[in-house]
Amino acid sequence: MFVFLVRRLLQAVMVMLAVAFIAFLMFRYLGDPVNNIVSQDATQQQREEVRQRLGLDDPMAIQYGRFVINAAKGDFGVSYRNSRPVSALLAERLPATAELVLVAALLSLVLGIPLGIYTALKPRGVLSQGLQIMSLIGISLPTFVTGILLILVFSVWLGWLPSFGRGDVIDIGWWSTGFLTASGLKALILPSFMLCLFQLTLIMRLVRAEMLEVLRADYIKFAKARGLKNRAIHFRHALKNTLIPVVTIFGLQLGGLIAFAIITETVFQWPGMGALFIQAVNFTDVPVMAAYLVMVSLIFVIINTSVDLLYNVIDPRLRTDPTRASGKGA
Amino acid sequence: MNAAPIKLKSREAPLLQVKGLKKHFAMSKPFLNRLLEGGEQQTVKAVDGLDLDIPRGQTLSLVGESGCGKSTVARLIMGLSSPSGGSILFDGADISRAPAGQPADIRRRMQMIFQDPYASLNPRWRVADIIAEPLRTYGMCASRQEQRREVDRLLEFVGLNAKDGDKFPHEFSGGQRQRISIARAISTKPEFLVCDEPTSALDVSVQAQILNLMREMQRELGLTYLFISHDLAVVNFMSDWIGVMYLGRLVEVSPAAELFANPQHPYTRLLLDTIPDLEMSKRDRQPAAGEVPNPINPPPGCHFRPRCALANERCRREAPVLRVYDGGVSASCHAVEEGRANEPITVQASAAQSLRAAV
Amino acid sequence: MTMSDTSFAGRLRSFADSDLFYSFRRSKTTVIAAAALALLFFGAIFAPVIAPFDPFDIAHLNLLDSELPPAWMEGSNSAYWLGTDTQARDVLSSILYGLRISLFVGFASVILAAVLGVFLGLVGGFVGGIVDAVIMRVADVLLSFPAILVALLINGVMRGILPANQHESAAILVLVLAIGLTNWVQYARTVRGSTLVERQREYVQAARTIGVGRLRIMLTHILPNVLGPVLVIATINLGMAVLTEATLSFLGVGMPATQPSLGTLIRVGNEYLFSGIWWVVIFPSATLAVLVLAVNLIGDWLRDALNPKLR
Amino acid sequence: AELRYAAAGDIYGLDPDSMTDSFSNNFLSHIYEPLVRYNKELKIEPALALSWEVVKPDVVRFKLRQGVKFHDGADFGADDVVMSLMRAVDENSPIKGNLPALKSVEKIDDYTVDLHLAGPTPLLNNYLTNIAVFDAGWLENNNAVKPINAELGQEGYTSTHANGTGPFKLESRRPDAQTVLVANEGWWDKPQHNLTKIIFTPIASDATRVAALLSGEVDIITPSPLQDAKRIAANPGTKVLENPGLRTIMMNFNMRDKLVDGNVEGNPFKDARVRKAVYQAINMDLVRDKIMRGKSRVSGMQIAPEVPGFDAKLNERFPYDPAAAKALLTEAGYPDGFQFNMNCPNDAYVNDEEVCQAMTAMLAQVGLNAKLVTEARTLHFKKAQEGQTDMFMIGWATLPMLDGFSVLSAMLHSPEEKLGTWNPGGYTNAKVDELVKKIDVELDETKRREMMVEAFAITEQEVAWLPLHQQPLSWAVRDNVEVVQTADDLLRLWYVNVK
Amino acid sequence: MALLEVENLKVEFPTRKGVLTAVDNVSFNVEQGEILGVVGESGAGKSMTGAAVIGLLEPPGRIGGGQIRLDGKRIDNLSPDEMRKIRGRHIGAIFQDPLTSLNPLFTVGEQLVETIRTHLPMSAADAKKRAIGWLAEVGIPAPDRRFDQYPHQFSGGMRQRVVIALALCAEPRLIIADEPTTALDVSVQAQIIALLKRVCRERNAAAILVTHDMGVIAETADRVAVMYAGRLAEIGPVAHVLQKPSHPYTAGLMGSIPRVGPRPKRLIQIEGSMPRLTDIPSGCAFNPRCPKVFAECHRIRPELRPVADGAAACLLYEGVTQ
Ligand SMILES: Nc1ncnc2c1ncn2[C@@H]1O[C@H](COP(=O)(O)OP(=O)(O)OP(=O)(O)O)[C@@H](O)[C@H]1O
Ligand SMILES: Nc1ncnc2c1ncn2[C@@H]1O[C@H](COP(=O)(O)OP(=O)(O)OP(=O)(O)O)[C@@H](O)[C@H]1O
Ligand SMILES: [Mg+2]
Ligand SMILES: [Mg+2]
Repeated sequence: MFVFLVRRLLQAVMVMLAVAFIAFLMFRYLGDPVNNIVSQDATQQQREEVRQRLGLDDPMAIQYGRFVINAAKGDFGVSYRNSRPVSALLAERLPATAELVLVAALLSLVLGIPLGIYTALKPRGVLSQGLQIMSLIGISLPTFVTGILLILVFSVWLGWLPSFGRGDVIDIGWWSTGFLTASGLKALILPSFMLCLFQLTLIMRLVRAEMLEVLRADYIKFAKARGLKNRAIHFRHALKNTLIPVVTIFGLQLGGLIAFAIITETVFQWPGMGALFIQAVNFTDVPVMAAYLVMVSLIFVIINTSVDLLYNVIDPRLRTDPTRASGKGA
Repeated sequence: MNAAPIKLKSREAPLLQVKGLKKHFAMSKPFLNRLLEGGEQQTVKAVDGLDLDIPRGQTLSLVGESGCGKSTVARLIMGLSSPSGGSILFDGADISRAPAGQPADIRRRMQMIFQDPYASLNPRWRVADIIAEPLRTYGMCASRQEQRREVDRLLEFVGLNAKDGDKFPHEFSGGQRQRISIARAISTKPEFLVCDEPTSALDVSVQAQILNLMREMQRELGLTYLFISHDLAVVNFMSDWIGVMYLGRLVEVSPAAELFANPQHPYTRLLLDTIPDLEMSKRDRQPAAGEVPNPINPPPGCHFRPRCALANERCRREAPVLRVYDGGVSASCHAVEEGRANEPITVQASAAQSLRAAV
Repeated sequence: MTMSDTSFAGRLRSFADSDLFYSFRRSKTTVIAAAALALLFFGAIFAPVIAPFDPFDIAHLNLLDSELPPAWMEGSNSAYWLGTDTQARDVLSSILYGLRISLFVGFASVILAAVLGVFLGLVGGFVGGIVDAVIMRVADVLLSFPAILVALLINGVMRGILPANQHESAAILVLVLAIGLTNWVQYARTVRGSTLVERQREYVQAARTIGVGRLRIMLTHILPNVLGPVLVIATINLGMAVLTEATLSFLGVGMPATQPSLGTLIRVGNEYLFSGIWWVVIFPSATLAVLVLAVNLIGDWLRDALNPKLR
Repeated sequence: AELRYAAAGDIYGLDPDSMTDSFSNNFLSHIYEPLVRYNKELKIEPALALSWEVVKPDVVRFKLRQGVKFHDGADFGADDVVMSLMRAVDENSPIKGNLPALKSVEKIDDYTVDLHLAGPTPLLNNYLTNIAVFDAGWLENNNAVKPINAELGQEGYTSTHANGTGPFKLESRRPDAQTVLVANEGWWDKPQHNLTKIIFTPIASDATRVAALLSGEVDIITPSPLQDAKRIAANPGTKVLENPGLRTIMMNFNMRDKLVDGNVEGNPFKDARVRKAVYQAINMDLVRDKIMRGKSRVSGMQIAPEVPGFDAKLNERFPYDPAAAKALLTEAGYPDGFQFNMNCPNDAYVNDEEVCQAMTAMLAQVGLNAKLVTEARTLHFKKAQEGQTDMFMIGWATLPMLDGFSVLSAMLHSPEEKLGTWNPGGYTNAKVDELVKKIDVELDETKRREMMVEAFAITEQEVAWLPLHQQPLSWAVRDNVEVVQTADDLLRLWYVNVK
Repeated sequence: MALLEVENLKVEFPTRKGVLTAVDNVSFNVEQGEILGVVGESGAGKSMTGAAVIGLLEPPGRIGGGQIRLDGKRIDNLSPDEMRKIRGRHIGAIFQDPLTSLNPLFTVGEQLVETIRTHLPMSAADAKKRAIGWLAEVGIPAPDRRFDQYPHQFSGGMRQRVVIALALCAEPRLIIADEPTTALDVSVQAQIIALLKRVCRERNAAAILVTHDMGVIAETADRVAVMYAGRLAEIGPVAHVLQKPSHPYTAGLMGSIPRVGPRPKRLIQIEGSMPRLTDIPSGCAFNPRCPKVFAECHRIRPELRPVADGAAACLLYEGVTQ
């Protein structure tokens, strides 16, 4: 277990170094932040001054090294755009994204698993087939179009739900939560639905496929031969085995949710990290972009590690040797 | 190491000689685990010092429980994996370090037949292409026509129709597929065939066909076989010599008739006892005790000791070596050496207890 | 036993007789999906021939004709069946040409990903050792990173490497690379898994004992036997790739407006959703949805049909 | 009344000295005030200063308003002005370029200060409209006398707190989500608004912003996408406010020795006839009618009518005439046209990408093959400035100067140390250079204007740039909101009334 | 009355090329406490017969005709729920592979207790006691410790013991064992067979033992049924069938088994192989391979006729003349 965590830690560090490196490679080509900082008619000399102050005239390798060293100390530098420490900016926006992603993830599980089970147990039912096709249509449209359509219907036409923002939030320490107010909860509905749509479909289809697979397994046949009740067979024996791949994919998809939050947050003006990242891209706010990418990769590593640990809970075969979990499928 | 146990009837040198052959698989944990958790490198001694001579034109069979290393021996001889020690001489040439297929002029003379007739033919290839592959690889045919003629001949030789060459393997039954494998194996006109459980996936009625075919081929083509099986009855039908393997080592090598008539090693006796007797129906046979031990951690001394009724202190301490006895029999057992095994061994005694206490 | 026939007609006949074709015929949705897909392909491939206008021929655009509604509506010009956009481009023609680009990006990136992934998976699975470890660690890292972010990164780097004045012309290749390089992992993992299994199969051992070379074994023996799942992944990924391109377009790094893909058309049209010029966004979106839906349905079917356990 | 206001982006922070972004600065001018400000007509009027006089050519004396209080209750006085102005031009200040001429500020008495300048500065007041006045004591107490030094990584107190003299006080702020202002009851000026509270929300997506207005979640949006005007107007309860703005959109020509992406030797754009051919090939009326939905103001000059230096005669465009354009090209030796690249931003101006696309189509009709590249503004302006384009689009509003000199000095003067910063194409005319230098120090308003018109006349004759139009301001509000729309596209909520 | 009566059982698979008959008109009885061996080559329909009896034919497979009676009561037409109550409680089953028969995610104890409590009214504590008793019964040492272990912690032979315990723990009177030892090592096979024999005897349970290993049959079964191409070729007491087979197929089969002892030059071999279900010849299914074939064999399908102590389906015994 200890070894497992150490290995994950090393892996995490490597991933983050690589991500930061790629990020730096890329930023050089994203545009020139200086243009966004000085006023439009600033002189060449003023531009040079700014460039120098930001350390942009140093070679890439030095900039990268500096970033890595500072980042190790938890200092991601200062946003060019907001003149505030990047860590503060990210911390400010973390709750919004976290809550959005959490709700979307839960929604996708809470809806996806039962629907998947249903369609697996009744594969030929009209409702099942309808659900299957519906789910495919759901992922056949780009999410940004879905988002705008949701706004059009539920905000503009029906006026039921807000079209943007988080509603009222309540601060608990540095964490701001929208879970405790009616408007906050209302504001969550559309964005989290848009965000979860893809994962929902995925999980539903995955659960269905795995369930069908598991129901064909020998131990299910043997369970039937023992005369167990259908309920026990489906929901005890089959479901638990189904959950193993679902957990993997879910873990991987959680990363996807964070990334796709970029689009959801843009469409719904959700004040989270994704929106911050897009602003940073538009502004060439290098420190913010780099910190975001590094932080997101850290989150992924944490998620993946937790998923692997979760395996041990579900699968006794791994308890003795958690490294076996790393052989998970895509 | 002792001298090769098989006393040759002719003065001719054996076609295949295996000396002190070893194959150890490293089973260690990843580097990081060892670094942080300690623990040394573990190895599975799949083959652990094996001596064999196979005379030209004869059949030597290897029997033994699952995991005792039979297939590994076959793979080592064919060059499919490289030995950790020892040597393999084919017709006097050392091929123990040569990879499969090389050197071509020697490897061409040795071929292999596999266990699973369904898995040993590439399902996407036509039968004619499968059989022609060795011909092509060793450049044995001058033209495509010649190649095709040769394939047709081979198909008919193994009892199939020349037209079957255009079909795919899935269009054949298991027995027919094994015939195709055989046709492929003999296409290079080999002198030596390694057969790793060639019939264990087949039904008895088909098994009989294949075994008969192989015997005929031996007669007609003068082939030498290394035949691997876990079925002693099959081995009896096929072999001139039988080697009994236990956890990577040979425990007994004898002429076939001798082995059945007069088994020496307690393990051989145990194996013989597992053969159900068709004539004596509903007999309450006392089954062999215990399960195959873990090859990662074989007991010190004689590996068979935990299951052996004759084991004593010496067996615990000292690993026995293969000794030659009368009648071409050789066995590696302290009890045999000391003459303690001459009484009919009662494996049953221990077996009856361990039926309930088997771990 | 079926007679084997190597002639083309014979193969066709035996295909028509095969289980695959039978299960295809039996699944109505799949047949409809395939028909829709064939139609879209036809439209894309023959766009230069069947499109009423050439949206890239800017010299013939006349702003006066911009924003005409579809032909059945008032104030339309019957030459433009699905109306025109703000640049007076014929929407139908734009869709056909956009489809061409979307499909190209989709196919090319899927092929790139598949070729790369299959190759790396084969090599990793067959050679093993360090090579395998390196490939799989890189794959792990990529896999634990969301596709659009990776695509964004690769896109950024590619743009940086190319000289500035080629960005526009290379945009399509950059996208193909970005999406392709993001998606190879799935293929590599699958192929590696099957290769590990196939490698142990006796037909491979048999080929080795004959002395067939490694590369030859990989290509002629193992490859054909691991392609089934690859085909399934490729089909489903095709839909994903087309959508990814659209999403990247939304994030401003997709195809430029001068050679719009379906995604770009939707991104641009999206701004007109409220303004009454709905046809510039609805038609491309519908086309995209039909395309992805059809591809996914076929992929679904293919997965079931090729899965021996389900038969 | 409460006003819910949505714009396309959030302000960058709360410290007006930390950024040059005009949107942020404008928003902060509800909290912080300058010495002088623009009124509804964009004329300069006293704010915290009551009056000013030029004591010497390089010294200007300001009399300050008395009885003004900061939001925290502190009194306003000369010390505050001294500290605020020096803070703005501090060595590390990102905005020191906004007040280039200021050398020092001298306190004469509690309500009088002298500004010492590098030389005669005719545009001093224009510059000052953009400089916020802080409370000296508050800055000192909060360790914020120096502008925020980004490199040190400290979080400046002023970027999260605000204390000005303006008509509104900061109540709360969540970046990217919501900034709430409440009316300042003790404002020195007589309020022309009836607001008690302003709830400001950035909404980046155009569609979402419009949806928010249509669904009644906000009262005013800026900008409102042109294409949605019809929909908003048709919607009961909402209306669109549209006027021509100050920002003039124009195209720059590469006049260096070679084209970046051409198919001919040398650079045809060095020939004024070629530039004029491009000019005449473009039908800006059609662009206005179609792409800008009739809302833009076609322009022959690089500045808008509101900007000093404007001249109605010069604002006449050369007529759209493809035949003449072709003739000019033939005359210049390019009967079949040639290829070059053209760069446009796609997120900087109203329908920027569409305008460029339409232009390429029009240019194609006279045989010119413009290879259009549209990019995000960060990439676009980087390339533009580095001279990696043959033609690029830029919009110029002359803010905060609000004077033609801004264009002359930055875009038409030959590239030099402080001048010609936005002349990457390399247009040079000795006469223009000479005029620019004179205008810079001319205090006489009439003479300055004459010289400016003269310089513009020259550059226009030579087609130094290709002016296109002034882009429209487009805001949308709920019917009950009365708002003054000024040409600088800045929302001054202290003129807003909600019925 | 026999415990189990199978009469003219037909198992069919509808495919697109028509309906395949995997089990064709098979009839046999199993008496209380008797072990009936079912042998035959791969694909002969042995497993399908067993699956039909326990009602676990996998779709699209279905019973296409005939009757199955347990204690004289028909069970082939019961509703799924009624059949479920029979499974485990009255008919138990053991399958070939002990590795895959156990759910890897539940402890052995959980699976035992679950089965016991499904069928027998019992408190959890009692069920646990009983489960541990069963583990001991099948020869698992330290059963109370093993109770809480997962299947992967058991060796192959021990897993098969657990499977046997699971099949028996609701005390069924009939066990269907479909190749229970094929996946096991030679030396373990004998142990498992011995165990099966012992528990059946002690509990007076009957068993249908499906296998293609004649040796296993010889030492286990009371009677043996030989299947060929979905049909019953011969059925009778073990000694009789193995030593003096009536049907030419059985005779061939016995001859082709190599034996220990003096070895023949050739094994007796039956030419060809069993036909696929899609092209079973008309008349006797064995006619293309039969050494004693005559014209009528291609026309008339033989019925099962009493021969000696058993019965065989061969025209030789129907008085049809050559
Ligand atoms: N590649 C390998 N890595 C590690 N261990 C191996 C490898 N190949 C074989 N072994 C081990 O070597 C031992 C001998 O295996 P081998 O396949 O030779 O046995 P066998 O006698 O052929 O058994 P069977 O009858 O089941 O075929 C086994 O314990 C096996 O686990
Ligand atoms: N789903 C199916 N569709 C069509 N035919 C099937 C299906 N399942 C089984 N069969 C056929 O039914 C026949 C009987 O199969 P069964 O499993 O009973 O054979 P078996 O005697 O148990 O063989 P084995 O010894 O290989 O287990 C076989 O010919 C098989 O091909
Ligand atoms: Mg083996
Ligand atoms: Mg079976």
